[in-house]
Amino acid sequence: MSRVFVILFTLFRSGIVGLRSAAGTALISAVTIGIALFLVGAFALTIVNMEGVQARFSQKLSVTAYLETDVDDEAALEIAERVATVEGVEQVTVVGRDEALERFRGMSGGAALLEGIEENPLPASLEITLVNLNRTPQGLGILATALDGLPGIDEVADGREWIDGYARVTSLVRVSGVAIGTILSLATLLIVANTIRLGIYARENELEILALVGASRTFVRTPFLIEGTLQGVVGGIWAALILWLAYLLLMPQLEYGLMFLLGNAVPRFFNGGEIFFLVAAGAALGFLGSLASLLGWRR
Amino acid sequence: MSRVFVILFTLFRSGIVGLRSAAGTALISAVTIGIALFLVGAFALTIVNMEGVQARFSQKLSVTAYLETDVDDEAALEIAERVATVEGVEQVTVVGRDEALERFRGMSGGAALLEGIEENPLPASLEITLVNLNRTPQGLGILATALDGLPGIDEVADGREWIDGYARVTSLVRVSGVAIGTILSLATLLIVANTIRLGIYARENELEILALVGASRTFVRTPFLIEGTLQGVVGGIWAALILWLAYLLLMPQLEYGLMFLLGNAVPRFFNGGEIFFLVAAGAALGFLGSLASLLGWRR
Amino acid sequence: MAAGKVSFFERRDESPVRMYHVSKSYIPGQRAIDDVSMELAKGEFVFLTGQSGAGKTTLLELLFADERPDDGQILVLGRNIARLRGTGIPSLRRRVGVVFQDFKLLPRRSVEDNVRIALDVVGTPRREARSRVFNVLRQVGLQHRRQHEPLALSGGEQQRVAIARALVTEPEILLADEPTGNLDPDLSLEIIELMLSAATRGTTVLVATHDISLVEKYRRRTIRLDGGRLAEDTPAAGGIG
Amino acid sequence: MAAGKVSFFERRDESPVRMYHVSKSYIPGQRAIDDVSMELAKGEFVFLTGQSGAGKTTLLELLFADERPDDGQILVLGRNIARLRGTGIPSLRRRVGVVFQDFKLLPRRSVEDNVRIALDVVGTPRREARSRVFNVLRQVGLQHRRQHEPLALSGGEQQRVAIARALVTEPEILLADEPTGNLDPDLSLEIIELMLSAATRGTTVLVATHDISLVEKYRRRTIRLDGGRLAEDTPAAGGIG
Ligand SMILES: Nc1ncnc2c1ncn2[C@@H]1O[C@H](COP(=O)(O)OP(=O)(O)OP(=O)(O)O)[C@@H](O)[C@H]1O
Ligand SMILES: Nc1ncnc2c1ncn2[C@@H]1O[C@H](COP(=O)(O)OP(=O)(O)OP(=O)(O)O)[C@@H](O)[C@H]1O
Ligand SMILES: [Mg+2]
Ligand SMILES: [Mg+2]
Repeated sequence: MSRVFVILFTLFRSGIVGLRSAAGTALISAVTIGIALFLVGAFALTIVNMEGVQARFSQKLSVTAYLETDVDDEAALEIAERVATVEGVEQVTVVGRDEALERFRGMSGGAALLEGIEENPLPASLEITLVNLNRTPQGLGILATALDGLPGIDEVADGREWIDGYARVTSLVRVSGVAIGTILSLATLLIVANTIRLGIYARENELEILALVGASRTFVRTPFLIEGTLQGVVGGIWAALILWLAYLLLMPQLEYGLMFLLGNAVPRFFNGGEIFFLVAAGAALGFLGSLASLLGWRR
Repeated sequence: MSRVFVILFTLFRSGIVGLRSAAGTALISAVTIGIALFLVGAFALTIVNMEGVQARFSQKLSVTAYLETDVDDEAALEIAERVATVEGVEQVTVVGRDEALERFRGMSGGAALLEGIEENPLPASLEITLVNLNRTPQGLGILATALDGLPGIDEVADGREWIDGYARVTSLVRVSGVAIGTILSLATLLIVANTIRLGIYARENELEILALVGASRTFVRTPFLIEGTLQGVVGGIWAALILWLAYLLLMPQLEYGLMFLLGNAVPRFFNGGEIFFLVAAGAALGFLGSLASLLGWRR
Repeated sequence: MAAGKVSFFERRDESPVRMYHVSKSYIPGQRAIDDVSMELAKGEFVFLTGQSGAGKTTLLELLFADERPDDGQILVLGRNIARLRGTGIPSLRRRVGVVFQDFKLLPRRSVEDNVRIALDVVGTPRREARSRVFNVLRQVGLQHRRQHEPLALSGGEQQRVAIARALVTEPEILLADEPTGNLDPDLSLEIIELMLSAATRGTTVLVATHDISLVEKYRRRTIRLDGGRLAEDTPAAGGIG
Repeated sequence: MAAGKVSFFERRDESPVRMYHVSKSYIPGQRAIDDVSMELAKGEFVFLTGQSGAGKTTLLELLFADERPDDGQILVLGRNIARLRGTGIPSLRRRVGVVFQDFKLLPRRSVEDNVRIALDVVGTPRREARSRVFNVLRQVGLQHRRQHEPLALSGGEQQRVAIARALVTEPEILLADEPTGNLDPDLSLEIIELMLSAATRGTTVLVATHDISLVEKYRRRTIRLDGGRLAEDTPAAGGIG
């Protein structure tokens, strides 16, 4: 038992001593891991904030159903209640005939047009929003068909063009998000593994000497794994720090444009849990990187 | 003379031999440079294609000036010609009263509104686009003020909201483009320098031995510079290849969304010159990376 | 694993080192070791001589499983070298001390750490390790340099660190490859005496050397290799030992 | 630069190696070389002896500007070591052949390349280099191993590659640090003969060694260091050289 403890202690000590003794190499590895994680982190931060844009974008998405001109506001309310039961509908807002007139008056040239008219010629309409799941061209198409059959509904403006655009942008963001994320993570993993392997190349003869004096594979490798993990942790902390600095420095420049895209949503930095995750990712990268390098090592 | 030639030949040969003899290290450096350049390249490709989006976006930007209702089409044309002389105006399109009526009829509820009316109540209007330089909120504000004073003009809809949005998005793209580009390039440079330096650490005693047998600084360093440059070239070619593969694989997934953003503009890959530039950037990175590493080396 | 708990059955009277018709070539057709058979008894002290390139280092490498034989049988501490797998090699090496011809010291660790590493791999408690390291460094005359890194030592000092590392575990077998190649005659004698006293405590010692003055002075059993073949096996002039 | 075109003025009769009251300490207060003065004549062959840690390697390192003296003057081939700057050090080293105690061979280059590197740095044409490398490898008995990497060589073979590299340029000064530490007596003699013949061709040779049988056999001028101080300077028993 005590022997195992002694060996464990020795291994950990070796990891630290190794770090100190190969300070140059270790520092460079840590910096490289930091840079790679910084890139991944910056991307993640963008994605996190993009969610706000998407949410706002999809809130705007609605179908307008124009009712027949002879439907009065009460009848409109009844129809609205029926529409609300249709599957996929989130909310139905009734725009009464008076409100329609008001809105029309606000449009340029509208007031002039209304000059010669006594009675309100505008129909009431329903603004229908969909549950998140159905905010697709297909979902809207289905809804439009369902509405078209209802009595009292004159015309459905399902804004397919708008919807199509939304669907396209969403798919673009999703696909390129996954693609960039995957590529960036893979690149990071490769860069980190390469960096650590180069560090080990520089100390290959140490590994060999240890093996020659009777050290087991575990004894030889554990310090390098510990070292790699520590480098990863340092890299992760680095990355979080630089990211934060970049966030502080760049936000004033970007705020002007972002406020437009994000609407009222305020751009935000990672929270504590996410920072911890970044550092943990660094540790995992460092560990896996050294493991991969050591597995590739021939002894 | 021949002595210099012999030495040059020897140096180049050493570069190649060094590459072969430290194949593992060299390969890893080349792969890392490749990955880093791939990231920069992917970003550059995005920017190149973004230009299409911006161009389309800004074409849509225009000011509408509604003329007074009693101005007929001929008079409108005259006013248009006067407006065209205002500084910053690119083009003026006259929308005649008949056309306005036609457009209005197309709007939902419009037809119903026009039912009881004999005479066309709609005014003619001018659609004014600006030269590129003036497509800013300021530019538009100035134009609006200038137009307001002209006789025959009733109301100017300068779409400030739209313009403001445009300006914000443009500035966001520009600032984040510069920021990401700078960060990515710096990160790449650092990663490459680090990688090459680690490669040199692994062979530090070779440098030392060469110095001890009387090799000059140039003799010791040139092979490493050549090696680094070659690694950079290989990395650049690597990057171009993977980028091209990624482009081929991802385009079908992204096309749907991109077509919406790019309009008629077709997404494109780098042309020959740009690929050459990527490889040249790799070479430069490799060269500078080794130079930086060697300058850091103490002998 | 259960290393330390499980051990190989060894007959007490069996020689710790036995080779039967062993051959080894690095380059096909060129035998570095050619049909060598020999046995070393427990506590025996043996010189291994031969010209440069005769195969001395190769023979030692075969004994601590750094190289594998092409042919023949090698039994070290009862284990068949050719059949060692997994943890077998490290656990054998922990019972064999080796002084390498090129020292093989860890460049960025202190002298002390370099010696202690041999104790670390067997899990010797810290305090015990400390005193054993100090003692062995004193025996090779380097206690005052224990904080330095190998690169700050002279050639002979480095060689003595390598010797200290091999001795500190009090191994069952000690293999020393030209351990006095960088030492002056006085120091060489001291080092040989150290190894002799290890032998009297039961360690089987095999010293590869080209220093005939040493071989002639001690007149121990001497095995001479020539082009990989066992050319001569001269028994000790005095008793066993 | 104009290296090769510009050379330092040297008086023909001046000794190529001169040291005056030279001291050097690595650790403050501990002098590795302590107030050493000496001169070596052109074509002279000198042994440098002393115990392990006496300062032999340090003395040689001072002579080819790998270490700088703390005190005193060192003039090698007419140049003041302490004042060498920039290209001065490499261009001096190209005129001095060194056999390092730890060989310092490039690990991933062939034996041939390792030897040729010394000619490459002076820009010897390819064909001439080839034949000179072949000749010197034959002299040290390694022509058949010229395609191998150092790690595939025995200790003594590696040492001979190091010797070949130092000899191949026919340097004006040859510094050899324990060049026979890994060689058997016969080979040691051959190597010393090689160095002696270089001396008769005008090379000043300084050989650090602890092999008294060699020193006693040749009875050349012998400088003995003790704790960094020059303890003895025994002139050659025969004539000069
Ligand atoms: N890894 C290798 N690959 C190829 N040949 C090798 C290798 N190791 C050793 N040899 C060759 O095998 C022969 C025996 O080498 P070994 O190192 O055993 O000699 P040695 O007796 O120790 O010589 P020395 O006294 O010079 O150290 C030599 O000719 C050597 O060149
Ligand atoms: N870089 C260094 N830092 C500190 N001390 C050193 C350094 N190099 C040498 N020394 C010390 O200086 C003294 C002289 O060393 P040197 O290498 O010159 O001895 P030597 O005569 O060559 O010995 P050997 O025969 O063992 O090779 C030794 O005590 C050594 O430990
Ligand atoms: Mg050997
Ligand atoms: Mg020495």
